[in-house]
Amino acid sequence: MAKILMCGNEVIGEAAVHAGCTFYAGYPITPQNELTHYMSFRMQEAGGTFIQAESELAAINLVLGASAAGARAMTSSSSPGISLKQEGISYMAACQLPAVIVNMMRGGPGLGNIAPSQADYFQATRGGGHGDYRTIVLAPSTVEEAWNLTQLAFDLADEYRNPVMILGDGILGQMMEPVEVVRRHVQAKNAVSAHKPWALNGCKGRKPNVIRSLFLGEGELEELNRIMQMKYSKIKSKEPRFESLYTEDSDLVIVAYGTTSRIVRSAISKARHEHLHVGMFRPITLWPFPEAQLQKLAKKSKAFLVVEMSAGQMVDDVKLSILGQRPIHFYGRAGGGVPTEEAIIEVIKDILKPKSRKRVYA
Amino acid sequence: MAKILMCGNEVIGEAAVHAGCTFYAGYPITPQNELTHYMSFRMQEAGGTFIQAESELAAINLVLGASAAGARAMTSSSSPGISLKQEGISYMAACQLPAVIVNMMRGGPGLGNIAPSQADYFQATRGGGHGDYRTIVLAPSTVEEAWNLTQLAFDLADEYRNPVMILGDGILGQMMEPVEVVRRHVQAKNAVSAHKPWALNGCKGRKPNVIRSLFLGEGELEELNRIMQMKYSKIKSKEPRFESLYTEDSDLVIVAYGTTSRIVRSAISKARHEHLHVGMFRPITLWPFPEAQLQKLAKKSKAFLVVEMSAGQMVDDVKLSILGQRPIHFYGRAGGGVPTEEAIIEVIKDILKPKSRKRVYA
Amino acid sequence: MKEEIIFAGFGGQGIMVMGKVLAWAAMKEGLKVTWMPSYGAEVRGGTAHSMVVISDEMVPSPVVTSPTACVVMNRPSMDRYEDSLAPSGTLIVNESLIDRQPSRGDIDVLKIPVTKMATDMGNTRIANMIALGALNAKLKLVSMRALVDALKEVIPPDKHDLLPMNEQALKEGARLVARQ
Amino acid sequence: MKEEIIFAGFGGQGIMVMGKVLAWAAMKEGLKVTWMPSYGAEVRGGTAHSMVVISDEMVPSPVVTSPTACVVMNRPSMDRYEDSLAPSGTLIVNESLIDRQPSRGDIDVLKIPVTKMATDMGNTRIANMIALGALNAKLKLVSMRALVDALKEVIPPDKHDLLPMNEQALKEGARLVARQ
Amino acid sequence: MKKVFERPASLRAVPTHYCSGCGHSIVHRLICEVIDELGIREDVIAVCPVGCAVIAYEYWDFDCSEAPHGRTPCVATGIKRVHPDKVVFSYQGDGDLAAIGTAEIIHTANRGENITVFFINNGVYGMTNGQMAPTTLIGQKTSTSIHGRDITRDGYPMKMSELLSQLPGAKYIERVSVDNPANVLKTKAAIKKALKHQMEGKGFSLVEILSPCPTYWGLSPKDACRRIEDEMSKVFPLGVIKDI
Amino acid sequence: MKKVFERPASLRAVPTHYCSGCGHSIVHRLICEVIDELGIREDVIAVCPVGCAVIAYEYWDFDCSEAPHGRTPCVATGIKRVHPDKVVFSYQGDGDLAAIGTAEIIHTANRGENITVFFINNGVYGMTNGQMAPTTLIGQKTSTSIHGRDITRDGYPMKMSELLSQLPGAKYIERVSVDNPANVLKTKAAIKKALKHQMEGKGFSLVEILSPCPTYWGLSPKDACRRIEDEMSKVFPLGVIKDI
Amino acid sequence: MGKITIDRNACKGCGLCAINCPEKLIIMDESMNVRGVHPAKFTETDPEKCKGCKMCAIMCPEVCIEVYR
Amino acid sequence: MGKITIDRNACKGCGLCAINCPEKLIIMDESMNVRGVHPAKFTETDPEKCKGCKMCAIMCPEVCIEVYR
Ligand SMILES: Cc1ncc(C[n+]2csc(CCOP(=O)(O)OP(=O)(O)O)c2C)c(N)n1
Ligand SMILES: Cc1ncc(C[n+]2csc(CCOP(=O)(O)OP(=O)(O)O)c2C)c(N)n1
Ligand code: SF4
Ligand code: SF4
Ligand code: SF4
Ligand code: SF4
Ligand code: SF4
Ligand code: SF4
Ligand SMILES: [Mg+2]
Ligand SMILES: [Mg+2]
Repeated sequence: MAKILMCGNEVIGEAAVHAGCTFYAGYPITPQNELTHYMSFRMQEAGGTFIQAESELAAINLVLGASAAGARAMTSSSSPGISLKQEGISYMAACQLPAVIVNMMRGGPGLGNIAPSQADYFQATRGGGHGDYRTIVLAPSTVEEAWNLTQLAFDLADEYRNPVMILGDGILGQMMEPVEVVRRHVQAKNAVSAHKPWALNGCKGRKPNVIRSLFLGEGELEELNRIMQMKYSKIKSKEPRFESLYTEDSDLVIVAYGTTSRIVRSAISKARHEHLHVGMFRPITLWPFPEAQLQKLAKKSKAFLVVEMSAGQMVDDVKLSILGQRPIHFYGRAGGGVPTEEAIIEVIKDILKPKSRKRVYA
Repeated sequence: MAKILMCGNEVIGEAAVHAGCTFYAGYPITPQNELTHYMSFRMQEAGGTFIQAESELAAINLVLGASAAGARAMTSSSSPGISLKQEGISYMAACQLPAVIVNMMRGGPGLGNIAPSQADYFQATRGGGHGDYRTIVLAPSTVEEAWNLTQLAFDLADEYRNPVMILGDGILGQMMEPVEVVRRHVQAKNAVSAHKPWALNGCKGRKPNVIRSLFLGEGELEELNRIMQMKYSKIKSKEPRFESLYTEDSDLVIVAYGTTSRIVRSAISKARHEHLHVGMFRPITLWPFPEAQLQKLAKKSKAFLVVEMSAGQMVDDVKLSILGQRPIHFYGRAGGGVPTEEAIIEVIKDILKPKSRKRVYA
Repeated sequence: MKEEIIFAGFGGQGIMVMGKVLAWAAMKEGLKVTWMPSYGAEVRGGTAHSMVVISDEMVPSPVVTSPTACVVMNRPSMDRYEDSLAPSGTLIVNESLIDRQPSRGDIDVLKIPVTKMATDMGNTRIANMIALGALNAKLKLVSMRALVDALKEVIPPDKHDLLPMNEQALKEGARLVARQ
Repeated sequence: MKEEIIFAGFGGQGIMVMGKVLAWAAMKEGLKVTWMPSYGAEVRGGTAHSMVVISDEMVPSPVVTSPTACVVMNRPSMDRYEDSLAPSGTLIVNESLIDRQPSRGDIDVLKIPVTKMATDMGNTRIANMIALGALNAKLKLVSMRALVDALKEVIPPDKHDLLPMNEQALKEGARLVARQ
Repeated sequence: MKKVFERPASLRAVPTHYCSGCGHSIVHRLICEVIDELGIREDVIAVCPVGCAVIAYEYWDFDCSEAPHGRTPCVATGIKRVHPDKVVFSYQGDGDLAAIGTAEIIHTANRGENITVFFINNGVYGMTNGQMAPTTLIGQKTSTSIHGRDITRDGYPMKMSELLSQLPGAKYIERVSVDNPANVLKTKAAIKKALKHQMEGKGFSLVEILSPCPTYWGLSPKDACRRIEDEMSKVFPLGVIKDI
Repeated sequence: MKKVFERPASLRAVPTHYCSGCGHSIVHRLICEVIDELGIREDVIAVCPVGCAVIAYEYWDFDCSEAPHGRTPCVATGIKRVHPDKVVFSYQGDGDLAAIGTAEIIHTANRGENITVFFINNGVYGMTNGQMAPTTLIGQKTSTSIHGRDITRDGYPMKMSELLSQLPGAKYIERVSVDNPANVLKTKAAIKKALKHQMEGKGFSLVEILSPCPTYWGLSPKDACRRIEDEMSKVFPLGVIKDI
Repeated sequence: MGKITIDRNACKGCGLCAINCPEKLIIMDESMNVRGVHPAKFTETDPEKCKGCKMCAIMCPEVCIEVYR
Repeated sequence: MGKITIDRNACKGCGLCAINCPEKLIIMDESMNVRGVHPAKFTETDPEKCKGCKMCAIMCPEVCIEVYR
């Protein structure tokens, strides 16, 4: 297959089709519109359902219904719209329903702007909704990775019966990059897999199924939570994904994900030319955060630097991994600012050669 | 003033009136209904506005409008309803609008149940909505404290022009306890204070005011975020509140808030009778978390135990405060379970006298 | 001193009021107290209960799981709460509506036909106060005066014509215990 | 090798297409490439731009803040991007619509009346391809063959009758540079 | 003698949690009677609301889903689009449908989704202790309108069926009640008609049922039924509102 | 000669961000003309929508608030209840009012809030690149209906003014358009009537304005105006819908 | 000619059967059932009047009435 | 008797003034303004035909027309 040039939003849509997604509901919002546009015709071509919902609330609950019915289902939005989906996400997690939710983050808070941002990290990784639940969060850094992680997202969602979030930003969504895409042209009309015995499709030959999250009986909800926490423990041990770059011989390890990691990667390659021993640890799953894997690096490297397009959110997870063993620095830009290579290199120098200048990042 | 017996929900309502709240909008949900009921007549008596909104979304945005107009305004709900308010809260934070939001948490996730819970801690302290914002979070543990903290909430909201959340649960809300309440009977019709020069009340004699969170100009949104982060730094240094109990001579410090802290307090008093050196650190502000104050205790005590009605959320903040200096144990019940004194005492013993039994809490 | 009491029965039997009157009375006597309504499992119907904790120290949790005393006004309440009663706890049983005998031997049981007594006194609704009067006399929690004062706080002003009848019921309950 | 190029002009001038054709061509020649449309400040109207980064290493950010080359198709674009151009960068100016002279002295300026040329060739819409042809020739980015191939990918099949004209425009642009 | 009336097979033989004289129970039974008569128990998927009927799945012996409060028709739509051959209905209270779920029911009807909605109008929020609903009558006392619903503060009782009938996507809408045997039988007929309508692929159908909530009307079951006849059906007239 | 037409004082002399021929700009000006004529600039508080008109506050020289998408009437209500003596209006697109904000506009109207709503119906989501709106015409091509709006999938164009007019709380509702000078003048008259209506305390008023979006209709401004006359106003007839 | 049976302990005592029986054959029992309510009771005096018309059962929210004819 | 002025550089060239002038006194200029559009231009040939009827200004979205009479 030859590569083609495609933007991240559309690639996610095509990857979803490829993964057997037969239901998409969404409400327009920049910078994820290309995905909604794409699905508006592609779902029909693929024999699935596209609904332009009246709101994000409607969209997530349409997806809840489709998922309850056994379909692979997806919705997408950007920051403010994702905030509106929080109740629905909490319900889906509690009902143990799979689904893929795409958040192409934009500058916030409030209406903010449509520039790239990573300030919904807390919301995505800690559960912006109510109650003790988590969503698996995948953070692609290239269009090609978006192709792969979207398919993975559907598999993980089904495997764990839990919503999975793809977290990107306007750069990932709108940028075109070469990618090898396999277009599948026909999908099964109803992709209710035999291996979803819990799904609702009429109780022929079995006891009725119930999809619910209300548990009023003494201890019942505690039991659901126990089951969910066990699942989450399993995910935490099995599913952390990350990429390391030069972490073997680095005095300073930069932790960055998604779009930011691209810029960090390039800054590092320049810094290495200047003989600065700096490497990168790139979490691919933001939840589960690759805590143990990062923890290991605390032995080797002298310091850590977290670079985010936010006021500092992932920095909590890095601190929780390193637990005071090494200094952790932070450099971020909030509200849609994109860190430049130059600025990152400067920070690297400040940390590794503190004589040259004295600034504190924390 | 003699004490009277009143439930937490109603006390919060009366305290709001006392603090000059003239606008309340809410949508019913257990276990906070007594507050909505109370405000439905009390606001009118006090010359303010009560609106039973068509939804939680409507409620938070009615409050946004009232706050933009300069009024002291409040809304209340419980977990699922608070999830629905996340977009609005993010907007209010970004627009720098004061307001008081009450969350009487219930068992989750999803519809869950109406039993007490503390599983919305992440949502409340990290911003369940999108973007880099925080809400001040106050956690009363008694009805009397609810009376005081509600009034404080309005003051802090105005001082910092930021939403403040009161975080309780069904026990705090529905329990009656003795409290000294001063009923003020008349309120100014329109409580638009002269000291809110940003408020919307017609541009007579001044330039028009605009309440907004959209900033499209190059760097503008970054500047808003800078201002907000400066504000948050100030709050972090000035506003942490907490209570210590026997922390001076404790081998083990239990960290607990709200309802849970009551049970812990009692467990501690029993444990001390058995000569167990155990104390309590009770955060009253959950954000800003009294990190520095807790950090100090790391020198004195050998271990920490976090007790929460959740699968472990505040434990992150405790870890971020102690940063690996001491072992941190966790005991929690999720999904509406309330820890018992006996269970807590058992855990205390397990930690302080590990020979007796070997269980791990982490 | 710490008493953890559950009042239970049908909605309509004045279960909430029973607890509130006791709680107000205890507060007036300077004790620490909490009152808590039903919560949790029930949706609609079924039994209602209210929980009162009275103590000379701050009350940790108003949620009572192992009560020191229990007033059961109907059969389902008895079925539900008998087992949870703490050893040597007190069980006040509304004999009029509960046909079965308590099964535990390690508790103190007081059976009173409160519904019948109330009907005889002219108003079924005051059965709750008879039971409360009895409970209070049995456990010597607060003074009768405090209870009677508390009635005024709990019963809404527009129903204060019912105060004398409720007071009478409290006293009737107390008398019954005294006679035993 | 790394080129960061901004194409800018009015909506309707084919600004997005210009970038996409170059990006496709670069990809076909095995280079790493990103294309990125306008984002950020604009709501409606104003100038549109697209950004292409071509490199032999993985492209860090597709957002170009300091371009190595810039094609400005109208006056507001020139006003906006001239200053951001990297030192000794290349500026392709649509002379037909831009009356002012570039103010910087440290850059390489190429002025071409692409709109007029396109009109002369029979279709104002191909002005973008003339400019692209010139840019490519000037910077020696990709082969003409790759550009022509790329056209087929970017122009939707139902408009493939326009391919020859676009190809001609690319070549015309290239020729112009060669002549200089 | 032959048994001429018994519990429908698809209604489980368990006691309900509903208050004495609550209309929900009657409607639950009617739905099951119709499902049995149509022989579609194995083809039905129901979506239960957040409201007093939240645990209807405890009583109904067929596939059911919960839905977040008010989003009931979205969940039903999601299911129906995945299984167009199944019979999907949502069951919603007036808080669920006419307050928090206003947008959802309107757009579901407008898209002409081929689902059926059973709308239980009892004029209060039963589950959360009897607050005012959009359908509460003027002057009616509830826990958030202790002096009675006041139009200047609280607005007017909303006639959702009439409103929805304006949408071309809505095909069959009827208002019925369960206050006496004749009306109960009409309710059953309407339920049957609506489900058949769906099975014939005719599009969105809704049956609004005026239903007593003795508890939060503060009335005996008998008086609650009388109130439906005397007051409620004056504001919400019974009958077919749309049928095309 | 005397100047007989100039920019109204409350419309700032700055270029707008609107596309060439966009109806938003015309309506902005008309609102300002009316405000100037009524002399209420210092008493007006406007609530701007999320939509192409999101930064209307850059143009309007009076107090303004933003509102989350669709919650515009809630924010306006909050303001009005605090300042009943001010003139408060919300300005909303069809995505804002007829999609995400359906519940809010209906309940605001139903409560009879004494505010005014200017509803810009351009049949698409302008700001987010021209997707289908609830008001998109059947067959109309948009970025999410590239083969044209299909009623079986997407439902029907929603007539919000007609729907809202069913609610007793709504007092004055009129549909106008800005496709030719006569209609522009009628629009101005409707805007004035609505604001006066509010100032007289008469309750909820709404003016729906059919407004060209040449960009996402893929038409020249001239043809866009023609389309309003030829197609749009056939589906959305002009005129007073309610006035009591 | 008809008859009914009432599940005494399932009955919630709403009385809707009683008021809707055209023959007034259902009364509310003086004694309480396990739920603590006065359940409906089929007449003992003139059961033969029952027409098996089902009106009682149709109204019963708790489905505690079975009708024979 | 009237006349109009057009703010040439504010004009977005929509042409709504031109099509709505009853006297057809407005044409679109051949040359572009700073915005790169062909702006509206008041007739130079027969300005006296202008009645000052304001139709042009009423339609102008950009408020770039002033009318005198
Ligand atoms: C998001 C959310 N808001 C509020 C609630 C609380 N709640 C539960 S049921 C209900 C209303 C019930 O009223 P209705 O829909 O009329 O049903 P009924 O109980 O009267 O049958 C409310 C507000 C909730 N569970 N979730
Ligand atoms: C919660 C939320 N959802 C979606 C969006 C994205 N969005 C911005 S404007 C808009 C719709 C605009 O359409 P309309 O209301 O018709 O206004 P127009 O631009 O056409 O005037 C949308 C969906 C948003 N900002 N917030
Ligand atoms: S509260 Fe009302 S609606 Fe709910 S079960 Fe009781 S009677 Fe029925
Ligand atoms: S996109 Fe449409 S509505 Fe938005 S400014 Fe352009 S023409 Fe106006
Ligand atoms: S079947 Fe008819 S006659 Fe017989 S008891 Fe029932 S209602 Fe009365
Ligand atoms: S209708 Fe049913 S529940 Fe009601 S009294 Fe009669 S038998 Fe009992
Ligand atoms: S004022 Fe009237 S006649 Fe004069 S240019 Fe304008 S439209 Fe034409
Ligand atoms: S109407 Fe205004 S903007 Fe449009 S062409 Fe005429 S002067 Fe220019
Ligand atoms: Mg209801
Ligand atoms: Mg629109």
